[in-house]
Amino acid sequence: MRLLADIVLMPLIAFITGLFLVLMYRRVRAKIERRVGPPFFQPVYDIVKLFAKKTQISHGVMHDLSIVLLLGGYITAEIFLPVPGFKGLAEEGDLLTLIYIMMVPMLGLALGVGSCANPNGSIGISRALTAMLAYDVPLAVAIIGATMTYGTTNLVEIVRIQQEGGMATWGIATMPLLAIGGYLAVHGMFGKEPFEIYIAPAEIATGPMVEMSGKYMGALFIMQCFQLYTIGVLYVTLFLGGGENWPLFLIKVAAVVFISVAVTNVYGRYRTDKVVRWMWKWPTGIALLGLALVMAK
Amino acid sequence: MTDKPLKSHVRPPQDTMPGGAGQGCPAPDAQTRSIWRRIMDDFADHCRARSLFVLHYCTGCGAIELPPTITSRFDMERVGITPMVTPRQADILLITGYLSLKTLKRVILSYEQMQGPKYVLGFGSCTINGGMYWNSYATMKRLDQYIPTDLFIAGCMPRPEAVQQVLLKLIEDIDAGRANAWQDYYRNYDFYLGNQQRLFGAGWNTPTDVIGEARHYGYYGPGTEGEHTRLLAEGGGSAARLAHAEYPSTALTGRIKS
Amino acid sequence: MSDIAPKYKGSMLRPLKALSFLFREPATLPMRPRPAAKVYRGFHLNDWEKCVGCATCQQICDNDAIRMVHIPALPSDPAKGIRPRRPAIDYGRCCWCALCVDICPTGSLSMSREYIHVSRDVDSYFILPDEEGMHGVRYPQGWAKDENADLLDLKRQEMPEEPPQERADNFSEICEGYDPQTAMLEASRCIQCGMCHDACPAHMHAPEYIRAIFEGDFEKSVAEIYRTNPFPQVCGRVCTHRCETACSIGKRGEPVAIRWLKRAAVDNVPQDRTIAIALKDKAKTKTGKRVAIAGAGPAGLTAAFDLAKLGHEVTVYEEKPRPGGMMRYGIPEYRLPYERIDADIAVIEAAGVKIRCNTKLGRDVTMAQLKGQADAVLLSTGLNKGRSTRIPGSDHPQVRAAVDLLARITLGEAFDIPASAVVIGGGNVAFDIARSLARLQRRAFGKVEVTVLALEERDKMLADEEEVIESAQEGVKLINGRGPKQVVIEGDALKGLETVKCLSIFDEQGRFHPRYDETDVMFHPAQMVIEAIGQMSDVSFLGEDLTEQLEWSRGRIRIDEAGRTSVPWLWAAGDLVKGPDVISAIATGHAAAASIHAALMGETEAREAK
Amino acid sequence: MSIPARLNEVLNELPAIQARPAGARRVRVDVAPQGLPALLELLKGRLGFIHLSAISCVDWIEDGQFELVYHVWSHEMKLLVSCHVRIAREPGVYVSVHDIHEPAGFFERDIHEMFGVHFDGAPSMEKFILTSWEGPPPMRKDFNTRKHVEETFEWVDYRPDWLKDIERKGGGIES
Amino acid sequence: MTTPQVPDPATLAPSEEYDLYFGPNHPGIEGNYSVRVRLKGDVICQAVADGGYLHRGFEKIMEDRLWVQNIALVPRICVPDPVPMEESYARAVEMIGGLEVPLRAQWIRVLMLELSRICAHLFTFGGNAATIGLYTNMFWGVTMRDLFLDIFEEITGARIYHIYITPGGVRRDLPEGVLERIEALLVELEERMPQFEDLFFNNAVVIDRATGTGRMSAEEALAWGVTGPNLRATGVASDVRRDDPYLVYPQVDFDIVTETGGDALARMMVRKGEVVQAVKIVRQAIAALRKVGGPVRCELPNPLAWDLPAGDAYARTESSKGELGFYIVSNGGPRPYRVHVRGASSMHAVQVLEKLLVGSRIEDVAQIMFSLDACPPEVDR
Repeated sequence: MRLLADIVLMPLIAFITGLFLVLMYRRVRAKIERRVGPPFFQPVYDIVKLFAKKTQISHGVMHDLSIVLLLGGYITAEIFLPVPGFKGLAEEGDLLTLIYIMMVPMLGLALGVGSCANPNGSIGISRALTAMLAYDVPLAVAIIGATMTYGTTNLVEIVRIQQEGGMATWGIATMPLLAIGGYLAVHGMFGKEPFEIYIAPAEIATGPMVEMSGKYMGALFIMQCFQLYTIGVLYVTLFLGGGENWPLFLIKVAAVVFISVAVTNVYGRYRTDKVVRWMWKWPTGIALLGLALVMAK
Repeated sequence: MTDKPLKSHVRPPQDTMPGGAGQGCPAPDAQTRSIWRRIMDDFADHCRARSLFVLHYCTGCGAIELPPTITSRFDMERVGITPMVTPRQADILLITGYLSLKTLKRVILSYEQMQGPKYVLGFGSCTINGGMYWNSYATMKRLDQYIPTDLFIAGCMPRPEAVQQVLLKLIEDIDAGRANAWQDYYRNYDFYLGNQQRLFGAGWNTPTDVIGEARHYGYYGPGTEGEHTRLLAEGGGSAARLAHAEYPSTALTGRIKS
Repeated sequence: MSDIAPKYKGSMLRPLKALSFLFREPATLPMRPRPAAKVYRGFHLNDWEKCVGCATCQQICDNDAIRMVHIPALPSDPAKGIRPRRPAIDYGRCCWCALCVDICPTGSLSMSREYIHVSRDVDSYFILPDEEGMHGVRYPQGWAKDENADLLDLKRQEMPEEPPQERADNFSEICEGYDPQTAMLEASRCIQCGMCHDACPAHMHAPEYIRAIFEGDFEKSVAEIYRTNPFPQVCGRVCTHRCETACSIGKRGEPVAIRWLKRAAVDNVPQDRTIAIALKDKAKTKTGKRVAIAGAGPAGLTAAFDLAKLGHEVTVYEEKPRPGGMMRYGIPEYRLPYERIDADIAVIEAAGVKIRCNTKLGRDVTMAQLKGQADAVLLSTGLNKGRSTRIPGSDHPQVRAAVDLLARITLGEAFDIPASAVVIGGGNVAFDIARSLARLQRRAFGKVEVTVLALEERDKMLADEEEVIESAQEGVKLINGRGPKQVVIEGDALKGLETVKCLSIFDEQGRFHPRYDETDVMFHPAQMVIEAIGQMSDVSFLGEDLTEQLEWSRGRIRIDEAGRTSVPWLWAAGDLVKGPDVISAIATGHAAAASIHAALMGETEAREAK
Repeated sequence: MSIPARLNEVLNELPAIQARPAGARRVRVDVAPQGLPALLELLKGRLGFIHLSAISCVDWIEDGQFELVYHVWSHEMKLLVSCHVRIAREPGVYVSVHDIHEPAGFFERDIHEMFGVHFDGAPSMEKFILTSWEGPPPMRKDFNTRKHVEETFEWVDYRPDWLKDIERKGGGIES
Repeated sequence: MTTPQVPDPATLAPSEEYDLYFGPNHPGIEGNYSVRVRLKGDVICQAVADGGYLHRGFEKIMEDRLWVQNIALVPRICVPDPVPMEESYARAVEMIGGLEVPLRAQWIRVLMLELSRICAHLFTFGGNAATIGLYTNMFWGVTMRDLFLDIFEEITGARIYHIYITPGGVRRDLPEGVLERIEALLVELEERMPQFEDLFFNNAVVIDRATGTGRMSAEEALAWGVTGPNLRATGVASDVRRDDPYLVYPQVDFDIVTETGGDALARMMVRKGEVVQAVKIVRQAIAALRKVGGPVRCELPNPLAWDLPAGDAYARTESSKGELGFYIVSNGGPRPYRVHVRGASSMHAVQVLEKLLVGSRIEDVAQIMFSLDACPPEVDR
């Protein structure tokens, strides 16, 4: 029963937090652009509006299925995340499971876009997969380093280790280079400039989203909430000591997302090949160095 | 311009657009809905009015005042208005002034690809009665003959504050459930198609199956089909639909989803 | 590409400075319309008091966005150039260029700083601008024209004139007329609003003939003039030019010199061409009808010309030795040289009109004779007798009528030129005689002593402004606001005139009823007193029978709109029925001719029908 | 204003050429149709008239001719030479100078669709702007755009309340 | 209910070529324009420009309007930079009619031209940055430009379509105190410029993207008829204001900004330099306008009856996009007999763009187009 409640509540909390993160993203962006930005409930309005569309275009079964994968993947991921006060399946799953689950939405998206027959979408999705390939390398290095440091892949365990040891045992303190490399990879995972190659409105007209309308688009908006939250929580779990309690936990998640969404506004986007090279050069290099240090310990 | 039907196109009597300044266009079934439906619809309208995506399509010169409107000085995101890239994602189609006939085709295509509820705003003189280019062979003269238009705004071109006001007025109309002009495209498709055919010839066709959508979504009216839509069928029906290649747009087409 | 060393390196960190904007005030303005700039071109404003409905805005409009709307409730006054219509603007066309504002002759149009109108009702984009603004809210004025923005040329081309010292002692023509180039320049000022056409008693096609002059086609211009006026030489010089009073350009500036342009048109076309142009539409066949016209003034000759062109046989009877009537015997030569009248009359004669001079009605030929000779008779004998003031002493032989003296001057009949004279009257005739007398005095005595005593104040003078100015240059004195009291006679000799101050001229009903301040008396010494207060007709030639047959109205013969009297074969025209002025005479001449023609041809048709 | 000596020298080498100064840094050259390519070639090679600023076409319908005006600019001489050529309106065929000046391709294509002048040897005579236009070349003087518009479109027949009110009182829009 | 017959790139082998329509409804396109690119992978092997979406038939309808009426029409030919249009038309008419522009009006026109150049360049910076995802710069640039539009509004009564320059001068004199406000605004621009430098011109990502993108050599540029900033970015110091001066430009002290790269970066840098130069020119114009008085327009005839003498004239103006040409023929009538507009972008929006796109990648299409500052309305007219 408790699990059932968690399965319902954890994604719900994730979604609500995600809405706040989206709002923050848009407000920060507006601020840097010297303007006011959207009202408080804007993310909600957008999603409700999209789901309330009266006509709807679908591109076939695969298209519909992709949405299920997309949201399903993230909802599942939320249950595996260790958050304060909820157990979910965090105990049962581990880091690797989570990483795998987090790939599902992207693959789902690829599936759906493939059925839209829009070249822009196809280019976008191939770029997205390329980008995934690019940031997964430093991320993998960072995760390997982290698991080696903590000696476990169990997320609950990782959180417990850090919380018991206090701030000195936080990943960011014990393995700073891995944390930096990991953060750069996370920035890539957010898909923000300079790594925003698969949306790229001016180049490929928002890529995967080009044919998405109404409820599909709404689903993508929800996915964005989950994405910000999930990635933020993952980083907090690995390097920032997880959540002791909700307020602190949310602050940490928000901080992770904030840095990313703030910095993104002052860069343009790299070309695809440059993203791969950059990801494999800097974050990977830093992370490898960090890994070496960890192994040397 | 070959064999264009030269009949004068009078809007059919079952007009769902009563018009009148400030009246907007209430949905025809507004009074017959259940209370629950009404609450839901009001909530949806409330959100719709506060989240409007504008199609990023610079159709004419008025587009030069859009960047200021959207950007920092007149920041329309304050009321939830953001530019969106493709017709699929967009709610508002801004017709920023004159439309050359070549663009008009793309506009109609984009409009049909947008998902309802959708709104069309006509900028400036050119969309009302030809404007500056009234004697030009290359531009259309009256926007509301080709696609249903929610609001017009005076100006050549309207300045950002004026654009702001038209958007605010649209928000007000949506909030009050009055902005339903888009349904008229389904209900009186024959009227719009006839005018389109008059410009583009009897062979004019679009990839979107408007009649099918009208049936599917329950917007089929007595004016949906008529002498002009028959030409579509005579031309071979869906088989004659134009290849996307000839009329490019960012969005393609898809099937109706229930 | 890699062969060039990159000149710019760039930094990953420097862009981060932009993050400082997180803590700065946004540049966003409040969500409400800002007041527009002082010269903003917003929606139109129109001052209906100033607007005269000339439609110039409609002409300049790029986009055919302006429509003139006839509004019956508005005042209409063709003589002043006011039409009961106002511009309505189609904001489905307007491009806010404000050319309409810049050209508006009256300056009534301007633009407000209001710029928002949102509606889905297309009809609301067609508006009739007034001063209230588009939505009944008064916004401050935006774009209005200033000196630089004005597209109209408010200054007319200078008319070359003889300087006063050269003209003061002779009767040669003062105005030299425009040369073709100047005429074209002046013609280019016209905006073709047609107010002049409406104001002209003869409804001359002024816009058309001005346009032709602008295009350099003087012959076409003459043709346009002859459609309605067989006296271009005369009217080009001495017309009362009501057209210019109505001219839209005159609302703020100097009206187009329509009269001078007419003169320029005929001056620049040779006489034989003029005749050919004027007679182009002359009927090839004769009708066999005969018309007799009494009086070879402008009205009679106009009617004669029209009827002759229509194929009738026309004979004009004239008392004086030369035809022309008041044009010749009432207007001094320096204003209208005789050969110019001759030129116009030559065209009329070329149309086949026979003029019998020295034939006085009632003396040399009777009305009964006329009736016997002709199928229709037109009376256009004009006002040939001067009115008298009937003040004490006005029956003295040295109290003379202006028309009488002017005729004598033309005829060359000698009279004693007084060394000093006063003229009673403030109209053009008063100045004509005063200036003629001044010339004669200067010739005879080397000095001028003529005083004009006008009832009106200086700014309400009936005479043309240039008459007043030019007469002053020639030494004529003018005293305003004086009414005659009595002629002072000592023994047989006339000593002068006593006048009193005039307080008001018209009574509440607008009738002529001057009031005087009898205590304010002034004495004007003079050897001669000339009365120039108006003329009247002498119709004693009609004979008793006819006089009784005719219906009369306030001393004038009663006629219908077209000039037909109650006697079926008799028409009347000219100063007898309207005026007095040349262009009205012409107008009545046309009307009478048309009526006579219709009557004559109707008879023929009726007979043929039998 | 006079024609620079260097230019005169070159112009004198070609037959049937009339040149006269046409304002500051402007020279007008009238040349027979067959002489134009050689003229452009010579100007380009000898005097550095390498920049073809524009090719303008004028429809002298009363003369039955098209006038083509080639505006070439020399960066060296700081001079614009406008070479005027008149060709017969029918059939309206001329040679392309694309091989001398590459920008000519654009202008020739433009003139082709706007006036219907065909340029032999041009890289592309395909439509660019009027791809869906089936009427006559619109810039020709015998195409009346106003008439075309009146036949193709309808105008709004405005019936605002104030107008109805005035019409009730006997007024209305004057024609 | 059929789907169109479009090759789905996902089903094609990677080596196969497919067509992609870039525009007209595409955020990476400047204005309403389209480029059909044939792609192999994401490298372009052929590009065909497709214009006419903004065709209004200006040249035709100008033949239908009076000489004065046309001043309302001309600024609409190129929306982002309308003043050079007005100037060129007015000057061509002045050349035919032999009209003398009063000195004060000449300075006002220079002022307007350079302010318009600043506006256009600020707009292009913004657009250019947006094509590579740096939206912040677009927001800043457009906002800065808007302050200049306020000045235009104050002088001319409209933000975009000024309809201010008329044959023979300008329509009205400058309003009181506007020179001071321009000066203050220039100071603000100069304060903002370092911010733009930090964010945009010195941004490593931007420079990475722009270096070598859409590169052409000086020889190519000259042969292709490229003009304006794009030509100067290849190292050729050519500027109509210097070579074929008009108005009072011979008295104005300014430098011709050149770069040698010939790529998107060099073009951007040239524009940046031109903003600085334009500020310098505006200052000189302000100083001159404080001294020079007198009328701002020569005497013109009644516009309804104005027959320009027969003749023809070709007026060239340096617009923010390059060389703008107006060829006007008068047959002595009240309307132009022929107006030919050589849009400043006619070369680099069509032929040059097509050439530069070949061999570049899909992600650079928008950047190349914006860095060339192609203005479709003046191509389509």
